[in-house]
Amino acid sequence: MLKVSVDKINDLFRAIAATQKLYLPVDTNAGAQYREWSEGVTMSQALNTNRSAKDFFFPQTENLAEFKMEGKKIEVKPQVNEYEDYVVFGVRACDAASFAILDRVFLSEPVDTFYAHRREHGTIITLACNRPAETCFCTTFGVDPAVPGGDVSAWQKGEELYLEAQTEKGEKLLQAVAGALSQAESEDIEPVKAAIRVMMEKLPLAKLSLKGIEDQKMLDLFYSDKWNALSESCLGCGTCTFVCPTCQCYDVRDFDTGNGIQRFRCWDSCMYSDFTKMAHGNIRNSQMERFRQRFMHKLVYFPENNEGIYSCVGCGRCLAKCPIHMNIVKVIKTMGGTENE
Amino acid sequence: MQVEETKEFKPTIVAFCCNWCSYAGADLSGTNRLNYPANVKIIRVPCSCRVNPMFILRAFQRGADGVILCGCHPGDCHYTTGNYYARRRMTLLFSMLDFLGIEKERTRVEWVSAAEGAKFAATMNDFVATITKLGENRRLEDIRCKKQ
Amino acid sequence: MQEAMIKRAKELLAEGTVNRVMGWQAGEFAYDITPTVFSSADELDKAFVYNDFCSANVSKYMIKESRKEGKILCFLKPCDSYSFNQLLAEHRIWRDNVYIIGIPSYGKVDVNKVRAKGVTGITGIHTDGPNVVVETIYGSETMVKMDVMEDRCLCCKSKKHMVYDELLGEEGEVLQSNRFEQVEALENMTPEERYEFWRSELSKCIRCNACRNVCPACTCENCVFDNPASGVANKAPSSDFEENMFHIIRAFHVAGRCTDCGECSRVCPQNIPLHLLNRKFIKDINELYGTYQAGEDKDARGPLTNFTVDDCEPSIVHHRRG
Amino acid sequence: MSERIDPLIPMVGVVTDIRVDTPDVKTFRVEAPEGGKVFEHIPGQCAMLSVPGVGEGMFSITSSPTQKNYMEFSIKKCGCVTSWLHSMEVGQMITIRGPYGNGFPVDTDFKGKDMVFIAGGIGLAPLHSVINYARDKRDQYGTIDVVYGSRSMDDLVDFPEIQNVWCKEEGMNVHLTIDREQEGWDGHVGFVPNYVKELGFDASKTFIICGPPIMIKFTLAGLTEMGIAKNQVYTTMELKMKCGIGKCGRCNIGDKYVCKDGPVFRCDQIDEMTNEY
Repeated sequence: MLKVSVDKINDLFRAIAATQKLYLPVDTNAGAQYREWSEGVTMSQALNTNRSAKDFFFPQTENLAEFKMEGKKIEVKPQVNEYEDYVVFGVRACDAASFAILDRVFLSEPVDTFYAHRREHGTIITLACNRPAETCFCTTFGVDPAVPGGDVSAWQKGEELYLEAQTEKGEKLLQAVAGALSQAESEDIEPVKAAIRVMMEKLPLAKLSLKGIEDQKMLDLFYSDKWNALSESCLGCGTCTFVCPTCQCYDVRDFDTGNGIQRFRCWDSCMYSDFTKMAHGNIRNSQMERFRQRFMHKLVYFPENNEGIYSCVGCGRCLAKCPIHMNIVKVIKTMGGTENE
Repeated sequence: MQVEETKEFKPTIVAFCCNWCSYAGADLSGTNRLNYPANVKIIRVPCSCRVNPMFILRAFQRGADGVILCGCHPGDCHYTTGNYYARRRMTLLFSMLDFLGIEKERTRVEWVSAAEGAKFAATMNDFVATITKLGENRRLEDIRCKKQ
Repeated sequence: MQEAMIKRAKELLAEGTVNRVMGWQAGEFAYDITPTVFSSADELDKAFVYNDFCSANVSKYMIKESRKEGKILCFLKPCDSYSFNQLLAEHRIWRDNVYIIGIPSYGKVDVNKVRAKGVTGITGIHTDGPNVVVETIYGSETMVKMDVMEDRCLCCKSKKHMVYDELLGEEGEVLQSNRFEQVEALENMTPEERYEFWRSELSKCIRCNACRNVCPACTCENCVFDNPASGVANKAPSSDFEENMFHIIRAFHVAGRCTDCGECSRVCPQNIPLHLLNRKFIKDINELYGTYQAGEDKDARGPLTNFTVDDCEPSIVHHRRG
Repeated sequence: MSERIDPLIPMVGVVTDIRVDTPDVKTFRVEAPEGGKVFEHIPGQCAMLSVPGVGEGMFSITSSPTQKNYMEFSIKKCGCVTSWLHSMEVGQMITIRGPYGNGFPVDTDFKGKDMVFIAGGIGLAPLHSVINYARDKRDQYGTIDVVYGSRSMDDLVDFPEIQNVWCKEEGMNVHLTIDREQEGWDGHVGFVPNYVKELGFDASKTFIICGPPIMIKFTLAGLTEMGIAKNQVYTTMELKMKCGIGKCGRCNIGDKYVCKDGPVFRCDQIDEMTNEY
């Protein structure tokens, strides 16, 4: 366990930024957003960033290849990216948990090389949540905000920031910046952890349980008539999908630049009407079907294929951002039959 | 040794011309052997009001440095009132582009009749000169469409 | 007001005037309210709310709902009634299938502004006269309502209903608002400053389409940006240009029809002040073609589907300001 | 073969032969630019073909893996990509990646079985590969029955091959049908599901169905009536796909991804799936 005084935190940032890029949450007029650190940049005190940290590994758009067309010939030029090491500071436990979920998709065979490279080059420093918000329900998914994970975990206690490496990568990083840190005892942060757990108990969603969902069969949930009322006022926008740390559906598209064809991939949303539209029809024609797909995927299909792990980490972004305030918590409660609790 | 770039900037101009007046005007300027720069690309449209704001933006995306819309003089529209609507639309669009900080000189509307070959050539020469002075379109370009 | 609304809704349901009620449903917390269709007195008792967080404009739902069997009761705030009237003008709503009750709005509270004051862990909020009292797991706080009101309500254009079958509460007046102040401020900047401003704002866009999908003026069956045949379909802003194009075209397409309800800015997850684009068009239309308020008169001709022979030339843009 | 970098990066294939099968179906032969197949596959698997700038689409590989020199795709003109493919000339390059999907269990469940293939219209395409595979390894499989129907005589895909090769082959029975009477047609007339019932197959056989959803539905019902267990019936599915590798998230039917867990499903599995297909 190492520590640094909060008023000297810039020394730590400086030491990290000396060798690689450092990103941390910064207050902007669009809430907290990850920005590159440079002298004078101060870290946001917000609980979480507006957009999730998935952008670091899975950017909203990225080029895959370029095609040069000449007569009947096609030349394929795969996109070659130069990847640099970087550090992300201040990732919360929920977002850190989301990386494991994204890994299951992108790092399973066949490996998505773009994602894999970005993942390898990034070192994640997490930060425990001293002041959780009412929208938090990460504990429902087994995330412990007092033990935030990542390559290095950090805790703030009064005017001190405590850091502890969790992985080899984290160990290496802390060794490299050892000059900015001093030794500390693991017991020092126990009160912080205890305090966080007390706060988590007090949250309005602390008792949210998935039992009601787990007890039902996939097909019963799928054919439930409750979906109609839940999805009734859904706008069919992609807000929930795009702010979600675990949503990873993408589209592959071509753009004619005039000098060739650029093939890129971009985030897509199952809430969009053209998500499954084919030349001869669409299998999910109504917003209800699309809405159902999103939540069935997170709460049923994904766990079915991944040893019971849900594709939600309880970060609460969709609760805060949905234009009509329909969200996964309401779905869990309604589908699980606990809407009045 | 470094060779100094002396390449002169030649803007790409897209001119949307209505079929009944301005396109004929362009034709006339040609038959009268009046010169206007070759970098003006004319796109013939049935009426000036056929031009959707999207056309203007797409022209910029695809490399235009200036876009000009030419139609019949107000009151002379082949379809009676088309250019009156175009006039309102373009006014509002140009104002919006200006609001977004895009140089307002890059867009223009001119009324050119079939008999005004000279006006067509003069307008184009003037517009090309303005854009040449203004330089390359940077604020409304699509970086992907730039030639490497 | 909430009690009066529930009472009246139940009466209308009981006497068979309507078979459904469009309203707002309470959520998990005090502020996360969902527009919902209620179909029984029980449901109304259980979850119907009307308070300072019912900010969603429900008029767009009437396109879909008015096409269903039977009549629906719809509560409209003054600014929603403008949107509703505009949709009537565009023949998008079947008026005969909607029973409208006009309700007052005293300005909606923006929970993001509450959060911006450092308040978190909100378990309850209620308005107490000019103040807002927030209960949190960390204690309770009182703040001045004006400080946490939605921006659009701070420059409210009208408290008057444009269309209704009956009114609950007192009818308000069209107000003198200062809603063009921000647009003017931008107009007074240099083009470079404006360009920087909009680039920094629009580059935040994640193309979630919330602005488009919530907009009561965006009612195309198939949006040009979703249609692969249009040549401009795109799902993500892949370049600065596409960010600009989406918002310019969207604002243009609703120009002259936008009632300035402000939903686009309210729902934007990235806090882009999208309403400024619409207000710019409204301001220009007012200045160049005479004052026009969309949604005011459903029989009026929209400024973009109208003209006079003496309209100004587009070159006026070159001579004005800057 | 060029080196693969990311699974989403395609390779180039050359169209070396185009055969017009029906008014709206063409069969394209695809080879690597240096000759030979672009990749190996098993019957029932698919490949992602694309025309850069137009789009990418998943197509089943029609040729049998026993065909060593090339792959073939029978493609019906339907949307943007297929229309473009139909406008191609020989020598045109396209991009191709794959193979995707599970394919038919030709080396396990199908081994030594009597097989009945039931196809409608372009649904013959994915079955074509298995049929020819079984023909080429005749000793490993039992009898082969093919029930194939189409709207009209002109819409029968690969009619010359069916008539000249399949019909003449020993141990192979081909039953053709068309929807309506037509001049020059002396074969069976009627819909496929009814024809299957008329023919009446032994319940011990393995059935492989592909065709329009409505045909599959009625054929399945017919087979069940005939006392055939659902775990003896296989079908192959198609949904919108973008990645082909189970990541882009759109071709799922319940928890199963058609591109990865399918496209071949046994009919008892389908009963446990949601009805989004």
